[in-house]
Amino acid sequence: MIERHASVVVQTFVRVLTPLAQLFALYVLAFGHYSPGGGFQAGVILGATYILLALALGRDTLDRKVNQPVCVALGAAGVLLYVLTGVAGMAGGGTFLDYSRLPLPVPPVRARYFGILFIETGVTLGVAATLIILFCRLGEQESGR
Amino acid sequence: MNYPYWVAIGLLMLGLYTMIAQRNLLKKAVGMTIFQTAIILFFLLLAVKRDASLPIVSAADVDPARFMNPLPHALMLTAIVVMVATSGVALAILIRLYARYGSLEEDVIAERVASDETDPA
Amino acid sequence: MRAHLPILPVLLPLVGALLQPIVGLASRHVAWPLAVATVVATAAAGIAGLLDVLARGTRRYPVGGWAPPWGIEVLLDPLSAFTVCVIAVVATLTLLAGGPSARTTYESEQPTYYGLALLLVTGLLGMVVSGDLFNVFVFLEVASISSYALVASGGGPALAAAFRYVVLGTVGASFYLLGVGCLYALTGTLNMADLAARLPAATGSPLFGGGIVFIVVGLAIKMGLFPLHGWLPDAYTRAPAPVAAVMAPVATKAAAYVLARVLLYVIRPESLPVSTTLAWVGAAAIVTGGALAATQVDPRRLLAYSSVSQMGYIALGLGLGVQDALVGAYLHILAHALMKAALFVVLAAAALDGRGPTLVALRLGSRMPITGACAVVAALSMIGVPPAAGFFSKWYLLQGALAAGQPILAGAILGGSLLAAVYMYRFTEAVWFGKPRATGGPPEAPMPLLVGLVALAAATVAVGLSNAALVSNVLGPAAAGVGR
Amino acid sequence: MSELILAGLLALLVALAVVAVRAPDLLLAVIALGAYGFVMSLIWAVMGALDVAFTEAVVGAGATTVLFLAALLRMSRRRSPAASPLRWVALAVALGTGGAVLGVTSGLPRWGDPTSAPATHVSPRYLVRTLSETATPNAVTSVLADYRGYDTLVETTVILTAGLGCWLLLNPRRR
Repeated sequence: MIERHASVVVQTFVRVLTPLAQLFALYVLAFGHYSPGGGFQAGVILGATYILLALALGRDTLDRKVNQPVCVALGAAGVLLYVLTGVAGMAGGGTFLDYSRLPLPVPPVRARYFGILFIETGVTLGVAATLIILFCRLGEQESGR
Repeated sequence: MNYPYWVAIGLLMLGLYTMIAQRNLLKKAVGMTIFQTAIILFFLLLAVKRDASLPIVSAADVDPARFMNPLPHALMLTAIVVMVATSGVALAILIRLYARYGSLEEDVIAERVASDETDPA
Repeated sequence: MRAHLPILPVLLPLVGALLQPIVGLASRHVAWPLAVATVVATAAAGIAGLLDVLARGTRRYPVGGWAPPWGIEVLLDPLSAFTVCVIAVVATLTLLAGGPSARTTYESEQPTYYGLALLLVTGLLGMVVSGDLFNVFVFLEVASISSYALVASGGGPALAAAFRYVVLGTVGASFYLLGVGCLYALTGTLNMADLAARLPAATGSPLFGGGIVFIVVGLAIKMGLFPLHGWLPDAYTRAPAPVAAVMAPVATKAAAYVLARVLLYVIRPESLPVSTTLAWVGAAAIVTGGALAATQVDPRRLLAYSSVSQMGYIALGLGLGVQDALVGAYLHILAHALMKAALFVVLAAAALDGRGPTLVALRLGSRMPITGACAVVAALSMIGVPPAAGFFSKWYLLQGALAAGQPILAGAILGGSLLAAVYMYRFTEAVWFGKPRATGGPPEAPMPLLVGLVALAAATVAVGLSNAALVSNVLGPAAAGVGR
Repeated sequence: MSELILAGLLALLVALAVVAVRAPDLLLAVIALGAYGFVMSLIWAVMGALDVAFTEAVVGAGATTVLFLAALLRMSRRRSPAASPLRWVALAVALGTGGAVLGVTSGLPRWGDPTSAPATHVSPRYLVRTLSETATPNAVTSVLADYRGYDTLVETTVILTAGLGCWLLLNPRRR
């Protein structure tokens, strides 16, 4: 069982760090166009903030914040967002995943830029949700069985 | 000088040896990770161009010889993710195995599985 | 919609799989109907794709609108369209037939089970239609990881089998990736058509031979080819009955297809001794797998070793590489998928009736006459009795072996049939004869299981009867086109 | 200079791999594996593969280690010291494979050669046109998310598959 960490310093630090790390995840997601980074890294960082919460404040805190079946469904929804972006390209007359045909009021090259942003958001959601599920399930205590 | 490839080959052999010779299943999973990263290292070595910079371009129509090859980078991002996914499932199986058979040693588990199969509880 | 036919066999099961956990939040009872509807739509798209390809020729679909080799292309030609149909149709029937069995095995976890099963189908179909070697690797991993989890969900002994499967499967996938890396280092491209154009100029490099050997070894592990079949018998024996019924018929076929694609389309087979070796390894697999199957007491393990033997036929046909042998190998992909699906569904029916995992305890003939009759049809096809599909695929293989001047390989094909007669006789005898043991359940299997099973058995005979039309319209062009 | 750093990191990498494989304490092995992943990510950063290095640092070294540790909490840290009867087979397989790869690599272009096939075919387009075709300066991002976006969709699917698999296997209500 992962217990709440005894030190108040650690607890407070994690409470402050968590939102900042989540903000950083958003930055990594959005700035992947220009610098190293992107959906996967952002998703892992976002997922890791929840793991950090569990490590510092105990599993109970995580279990209060995370509804596991909803989390699995969110992971699937992330991948679905990716697929739907691709299907929107088909609806615009292109092939699957052709972002230049996305129904957006911008020129085709710019539409590709936004297409990448959409799918990276889906990736972030999928990866973060899955990582949380993996951690919840791998680290679950024995007593439930 | 192809010495970085030799390191990749050495790690590949170490990982493969561990996956077969280690009787502890968690060690097999460790060997699996080393084996996979060796292949990723091999692939990435193909992307290197001497005296080239990061594949982030600031102007159109640049000279491609001045930037690293971005294709192996993108492929190996995928391979790393696949590797972690495999590890996750392998660990889940190990947890269940340990909970059921109380051991991670290959031969101990094989013995207990055999008695399970002749006498299904 | 016609423009998108090549991608639909991947998109439909993927969307179906993604919907499972979301819809599962509301109700677990819609999981099975939703899954069956998904694979029915996939099979319909696959058949439409095959008809389209036969009428109008090969379709190349650039995903993302990027022309190959810069983007990834999806390729629908007679061979890939045919394999898509085999996998989608058989998956439809096994998911339908496995429903009652999955309900008792998974209960509230059904959405997760069907999500993984559909991801397995997505992975296999994605491997088949892909025209890009690295893309094949990624789909291969979707199929593999879902298989690992599905096998392991049997618990107990299945966990040990699943871990072995993970280790060997990872070695196989990594070898494949290493081989792709070699070919990439040699040519700078991953697109199959582009590779086929650029490789002939580079056959002298050790990267060429090495790359192909690594790819072939990796795929041989994934298709359970003797002597690299180590993961297969335990995995198929210990997997839950519905999982074995879905996996066993199709999971190894996609790897066999990729092997055919790489050997016959990307490289020229005559340039390497790999093909001849493959034919001899196939012959060894036929005999060894058959002999091992004949000695088993567990019917599931018997069928698993029979799969090792039957994959040998496919490898033998691909290795020979002559027109008739290729037709035989492709027809055997279809025939074996149908009959092996029927036999594993029979075992799922027996398990539902509470019958134990030994041949002696099977005995369901007089209690389940329809199920038993289907088992006999599939068994006869496995042995190679006309007019079942299994006869014709072996007939073409035999013709091919003789045409290639390989009487010993032809002998192995016949010997494999004799061994199949032995082990399928033992199986059928166990199903039909012996004193039926009264158990609590109702006689005969549940309706959805029977529908799927009868369809599989009927298809085995129908494919046999219509083999001439199938060969001249689909498989002949596929075999000739690949050798192009 | 960066040659020296690379050589040093590669030596450290091999040492950590040996520790991870040989350590009798599984906790030590897992920690060593995490350090191995981190050194690997540094090597890739030195080689100019910053995106891969970033991913290896957060996914390979970070997430993998956390998952290994979370799993180890529920298992025994010890392993039996007895040698496996398969070790000679293993040695033969490893040496055979290593020898084969070594033989094959003699055909590789010189390391870092800017005129090799991977450097001159297919990949230059990504660098030359990423700005004009996708408005994205980072060519790795444009290859990953656009030119080969299909791969990335499947890669995300792989992650979800693993998540569903663990979800199915580790349900506390099941045995």
